[in-house]
Amino acid sequence: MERTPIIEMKGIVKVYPDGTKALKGVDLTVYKGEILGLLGENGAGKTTLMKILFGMLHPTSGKIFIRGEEVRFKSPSDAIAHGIGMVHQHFTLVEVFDALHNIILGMEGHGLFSKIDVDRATEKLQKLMEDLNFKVPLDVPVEDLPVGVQQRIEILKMLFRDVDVLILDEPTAVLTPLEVEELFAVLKKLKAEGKTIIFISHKLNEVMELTDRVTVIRKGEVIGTVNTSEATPQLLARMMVGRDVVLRIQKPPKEPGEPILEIRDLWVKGDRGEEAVGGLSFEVRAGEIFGIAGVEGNGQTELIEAITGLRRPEKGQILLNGVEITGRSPRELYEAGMAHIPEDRTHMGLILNMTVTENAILGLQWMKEFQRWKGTIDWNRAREHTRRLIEEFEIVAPGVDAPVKSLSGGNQQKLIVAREVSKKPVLIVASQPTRGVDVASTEYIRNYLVKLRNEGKAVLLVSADLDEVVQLSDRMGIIYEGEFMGIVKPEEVTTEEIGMMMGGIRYEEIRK
Amino acid sequence: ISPGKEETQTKGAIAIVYDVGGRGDLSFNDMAYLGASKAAKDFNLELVELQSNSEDDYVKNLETLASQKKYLVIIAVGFMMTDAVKQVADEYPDQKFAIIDGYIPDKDNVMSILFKENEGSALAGALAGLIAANDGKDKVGIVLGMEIPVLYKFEAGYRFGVKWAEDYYKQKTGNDVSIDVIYQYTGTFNDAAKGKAAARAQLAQGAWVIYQVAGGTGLGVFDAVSEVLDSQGKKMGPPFAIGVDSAQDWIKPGVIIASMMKRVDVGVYTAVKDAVEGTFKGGIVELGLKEDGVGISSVDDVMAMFNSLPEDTQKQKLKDLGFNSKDELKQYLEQTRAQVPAWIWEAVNDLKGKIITGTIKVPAPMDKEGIEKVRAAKTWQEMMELAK
Amino acid sequence: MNVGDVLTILFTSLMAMVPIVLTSVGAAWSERAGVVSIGYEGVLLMSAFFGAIFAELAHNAIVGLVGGIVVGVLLGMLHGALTVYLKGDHVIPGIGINLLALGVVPFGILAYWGTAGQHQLPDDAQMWHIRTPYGELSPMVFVTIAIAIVTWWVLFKTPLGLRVRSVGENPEAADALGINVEKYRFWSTVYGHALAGLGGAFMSVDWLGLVHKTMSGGRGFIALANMVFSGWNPLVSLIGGWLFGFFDALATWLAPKHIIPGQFILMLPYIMTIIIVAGIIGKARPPKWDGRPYKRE
Amino acid sequence: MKKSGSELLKSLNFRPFIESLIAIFVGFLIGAIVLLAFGYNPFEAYYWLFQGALGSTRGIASTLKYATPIMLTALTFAIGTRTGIFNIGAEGSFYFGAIAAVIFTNVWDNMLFGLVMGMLLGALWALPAAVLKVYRGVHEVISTIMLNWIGWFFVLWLIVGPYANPNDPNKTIRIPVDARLPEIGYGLSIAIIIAVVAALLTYFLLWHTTMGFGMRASGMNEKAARYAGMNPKMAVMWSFLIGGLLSGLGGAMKIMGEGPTYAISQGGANIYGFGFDGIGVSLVGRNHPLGIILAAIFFGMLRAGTALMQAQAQVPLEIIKVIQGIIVITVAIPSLYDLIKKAIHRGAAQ
Ligand SMILES: Nc1ncnc2c1ncn2[C@@H]1O[C@H](COP(=O)(O)OP(=O)(O)OP(=O)(O)O)[C@@H](O)[C@H]1O
Ligand SMILES: Nc1ncnc2c1ncn2[C@@H]1O[C@H](COP(=O)(O)OP(=O)(O)OP(=O)(O)O)[C@@H](O)[C@H]1O
Ligand SMILES: [Mg+2]
Ligand SMILES: [Mg+2]
Repeated sequence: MERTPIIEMKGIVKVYPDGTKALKGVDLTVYKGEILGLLGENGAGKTTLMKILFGMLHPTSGKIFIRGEEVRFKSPSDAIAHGIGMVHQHFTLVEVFDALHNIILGMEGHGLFSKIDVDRATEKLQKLMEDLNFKVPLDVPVEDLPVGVQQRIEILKMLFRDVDVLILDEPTAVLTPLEVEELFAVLKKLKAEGKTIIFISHKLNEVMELTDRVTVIRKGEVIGTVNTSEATPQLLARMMVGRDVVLRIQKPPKEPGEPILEIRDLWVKGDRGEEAVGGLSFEVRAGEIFGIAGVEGNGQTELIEAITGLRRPEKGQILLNGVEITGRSPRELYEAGMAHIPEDRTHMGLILNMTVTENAILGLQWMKEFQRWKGTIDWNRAREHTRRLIEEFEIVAPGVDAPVKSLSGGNQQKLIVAREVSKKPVLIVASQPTRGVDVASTEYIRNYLVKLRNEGKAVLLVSADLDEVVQLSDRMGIIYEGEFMGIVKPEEVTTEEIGMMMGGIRYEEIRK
Repeated sequence: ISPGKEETQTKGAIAIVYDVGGRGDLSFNDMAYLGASKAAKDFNLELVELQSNSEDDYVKNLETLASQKKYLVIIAVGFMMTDAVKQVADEYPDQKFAIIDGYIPDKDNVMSILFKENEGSALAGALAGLIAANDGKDKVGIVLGMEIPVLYKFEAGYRFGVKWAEDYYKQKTGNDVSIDVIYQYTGTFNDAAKGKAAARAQLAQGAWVIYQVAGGTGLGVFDAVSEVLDSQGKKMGPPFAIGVDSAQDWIKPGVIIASMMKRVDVGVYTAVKDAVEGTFKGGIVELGLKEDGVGISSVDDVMAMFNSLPEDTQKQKLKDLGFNSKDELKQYLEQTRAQVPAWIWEAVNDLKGKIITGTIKVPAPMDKEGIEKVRAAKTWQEMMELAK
Repeated sequence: MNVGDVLTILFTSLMAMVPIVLTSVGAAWSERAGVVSIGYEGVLLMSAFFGAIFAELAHNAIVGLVGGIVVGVLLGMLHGALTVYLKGDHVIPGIGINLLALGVVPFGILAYWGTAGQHQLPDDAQMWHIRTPYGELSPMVFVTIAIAIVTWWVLFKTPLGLRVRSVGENPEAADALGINVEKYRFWSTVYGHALAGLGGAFMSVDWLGLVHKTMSGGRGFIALANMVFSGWNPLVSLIGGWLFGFFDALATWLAPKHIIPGQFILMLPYIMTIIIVAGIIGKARPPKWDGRPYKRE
Repeated sequence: MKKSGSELLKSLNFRPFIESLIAIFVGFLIGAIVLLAFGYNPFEAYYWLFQGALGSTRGIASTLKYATPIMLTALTFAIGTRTGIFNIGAEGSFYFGAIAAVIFTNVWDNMLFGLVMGMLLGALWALPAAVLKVYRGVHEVISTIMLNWIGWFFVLWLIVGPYANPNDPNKTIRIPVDARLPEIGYGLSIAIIIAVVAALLTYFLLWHTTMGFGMRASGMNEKAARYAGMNPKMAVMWSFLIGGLLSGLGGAMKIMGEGPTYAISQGGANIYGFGFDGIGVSLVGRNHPLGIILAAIFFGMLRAGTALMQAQAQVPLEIIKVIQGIIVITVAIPSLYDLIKKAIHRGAAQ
């Protein structure tokens, strides 16, 4: 079959102003009507390449051809004019605007000074949503919407602009399995309509399921392109990392010990005063990983915040090592032996404008270890500590005094894990620990959590990645609207059953 | 030194240090400049001017000049420089200084030039009070700048004049009048808008003549009065404003009936002259009505002030005002004054004479307590008691 | 207090609100686009000065107002170039502009008119006013109200406003949709300063009919407070600016009564502002990218 | 010890310093053009500027004297910025520090007591803004601007009324001789040393204590600070209070350490404006205490040099202000450094 390339990028080099050589001469061909997967470790250059294609960045050198014609994009509007749209890894939404205004921004129609024609835009959007079979509320500020919905808005934004090529940078990182399924359905539908899609993901099974071909990038260079039908996850992982990657986690059986964390009839209110958590009770034992699975927005965030002292519960009790800790401050909780890997790494887990060292002792600053006199911080000791963490966890960082934002996402996440573990906790609360992290780092972090469990620590794991929960957990609770539909051992249930529970059907009812 | 030899070469230098108000404060800085530049011209001297950015600059500026050891006399403008002059004068005993408004009685090399603003203000008060009484009004106003004790002398003098006017009017016509003084410290010397609002409020509350003692803020007072005239389709008052410090009448002819002049220019000129002629003496020089150090502006005073402006400025200003010549301006000023009956002007003159001869004394309170007493006094005689 | 007094206070406050409201509205627009400036004090002063020159040269007050706008535009371009294109700090240039004005205006008054510190505008360079025995009202009062309303409408109802707000909230998002962030930010800055320029010229050619070397009197800063007070909303800025003018006029009217020491009367507008904000308005959220330069790479 | 010294040196970033120097240089260059345009000789003008500021011991003393109060008010602004607040309340706290010094040294004539009371009242005047911010969410720009004005009129009332000097009503009562700050020479008191120490302590607080770490973290990312067990609300409180304390100290030392008056002048003429100047100093010093020391001295130089620049080069103060304005504006452009570097590279390539 003769295929026509819709996009050809030739010899793309990108050197960032700070001297980072992100791309070292990349060639990329995308054929019309295909779904191309783009794979690579954190920092390999995927986003950079796509931003260049979308006109957000200018290549240092190299050429881009669209439908055989050479183009030079000054800004994204040029790319959009050529039918190329991009959904960014970090959402680019104006949080205070509603979905409608986010979508029509820049394409409002009529003159700049006329009243925005809300009705016409709504009509067009309604039709788009009907075609794709998904819904978003158009008149709610997007900051009040769950991430899954936010992402749909991002996609709608591009489709509203009638693009032919849709670039999706790690679209599934924040989605639940159900949402991923829905997204894939949409993407397949778009493909059937003749649209071309470039899909970036760290999840090999997704790439395997969705794409036609896969291009793998490592350290700014193309390693190769394979037809998905001829590839295996192992092959792709090896291409990405340059070595074999263990995709299955080894988890020896272990008898759990004493309960470390006990939750008794916990009620927590959400930001808008709704009952986010409605009377949860469970326990996490020493040497056990307790996973919480569920569609995002079912109270996981509020639950974790309540446990880690960031949100005051309405009623109920939380016990750590048998001591009541309800309503204690985060600092007291750390001192009592709790560590927390937060779900929002860039906004909560790290302070991006601070250095690696400062981030490495964030929350540990009161420890005697870092104080020569009480109340002061001895940065030399802190640097020592940071160097140890970097070494032990194989974190790639330009230096201990470099700003932490110069670390790749995977390494940032590793740093958080390293820091939290260095608190020598008895309980680790891990929320989305591998979100957006490449395969190698994912492997590392998952193995580390298992190691902690093997050492007898208690791990509370919340993840939107169902595979992760199933693979790692000794027991798991499936949460729906703030309540557990069931607490089960992963090996005792099927994926379908879990899916039903995530949809709000109680385990007992399924078993009947 | 033989005078009049080398015309082209200046024969020396004098220096002047302005306070933070600087040139254009419409007050003692501008008047000091007037005197100094006139003296520089007359005696063929170089004039060096230093502005002060803040009060911290006084010592620095004076010291910088003194250390150059080339000035016949250094003139410090404003009471706020008193301590600075004392200090620098001690450090440089051979350097002559003159300070305006600052009280330094006991140094051979410092001439303190003080003004009896209370006396001049009394005339302003008498003028205002009589205009009001004559028109059957019972209120006059005074808009002041920041509440600082120097201004108490102005307020007290004005109050005194108004009370004196009540008495005079009664004796002249047999009618009892009681004229209230609406007074207000606007808290600033720099905000014309604030002065305008204050004057507006006073006019609304019945003030018939307003005396402004507020620097740049006072410009708004003129504007407010002129607006009221406009709204009545009048070109000349009453109501009137009274200017301060210099003969300000030319700023808004027709609106300003007269100004209370404080002849800082004369003081400065005298100091320079004394220094040039070798008759400079340290100590206090106090200038009141008697010495023509203060007074109510005459049309000639106003014209002299006007003439001190650059040629171009004069021409432009005449054009702006709609006059073809200086004479027209002069006539207009005279006409403005004619809105007030001659007996009033004579009465003001009468008061002036009595103050000069010393039969009448005007209080000059120095602090809050003092001004409170003046405010509480019921008659000018009572106030005069306070002056003793 | 009788009707006349009430009218006096009302007229005084309406006139007093003009420069504050115009500056607040302009600043609100500029900050909605993400550009902070604290140089409005200097803009007011310089445009009061240059506006008067324009008015005199043309013998027309409206030309003076336009001249004020031009000065605002130029200073806005300077600020925009520094902050938007050169990615400089947003606060420093304002300090510089304020200093500049304190040099340019006194020097300029003396150099241009030959009078030190002040200049009175001739009648033909002054704005026509509605005259009443209780005070005057300039057409600019209505223009100001109109500008506030229109600016509000454009900001919240039109594509232009949507884009402006988007570059102040999330320039990345706007950029990704092909909106030229720098262009919108730059011209928003210019618009903000232009309104302040109009406000400054109003002070000289319209309200007071004079130029004085320090006539801005802190209004640039009051306007900024009013902008925050309004929650970056032009319509609320209008009300806030008038309220401030009202309390100021009321204080001025009360001052001669000497019920309490004058200094305490002078505090009234400031105290009222705090009370209103603390008691009624409370939290104000600035645009998310306010004051932050946006760089793509 | 040696190691930590070099570590310190390494941790300091000299780029901002060099950037500022370049910006200042460019500012002087543009200023020179302005001078030329008005018919003044820029070389002569600048010569006298530097001569006045640095050419003699007396000049240096006055440079440092000018630098003292703005150093402290700049620290106030910097601490605010580092904690994520735009605190322009230094002005008000400065007034209260000054009046506190006057009042309390006359109660008990003791230098330390005066300084402490200055700091306390300075902090006290910052308290309302802090409380309003933390508990009512009132934006600090409103509260501090309003508080500055309220404080101004209040202090004016104190100056003219209760604390007016009965012997010389043009100022307040004086600081008793024993309570004045000792003089180093040429009118320079130990206030400058205290100010520098305060800057160093501020640096230490912000970068070497857990409290400062908490403040900076809160300023950059409140959510993360809370997560890390810090208390952002208290950080804001402390930022205001310590800021107020420093400005209060500045106000107190302005009166206790600067002759010849050792009193507040009527109309508050010698305590006005330092808070606003501090903002510029802080920004030019990149909101870093060590940068602020240098920036304050730089601003002190500009002011100390004006007298000779006026007297010898006959440049009027207004033009000097224009030039200072230009210099401040150029300092806003960090990329000036890059622009110049690029231009040089391009030049070299050709
Ligand atoms: N703005 C920037 N300035 C400097 N270097 C950058 C910048 N953005 C990216 N880089 C560098 O460019 C390289 C490629 O980054 P890029 O974002 O393209 O990676 P990626 O493949 O998308 O990674 P991830 O999987 O983490 O999203 C990395 O080494 C990164 O450090
Ligand atoms: N200002 C910068 N300077 C240097 N590198 C940067 C900068 N901004 C981003 N990067 C680099 O860009 C790369 C990707 O950035 P991006 O923000 O996409 O990562 P991320 O989303 O945190 O990572 P992940 O995709 O794994 O979640 C990272 O490797 C990061 O190091
Ligand atoms: Mg990426
Ligand atoms: Mg990434």
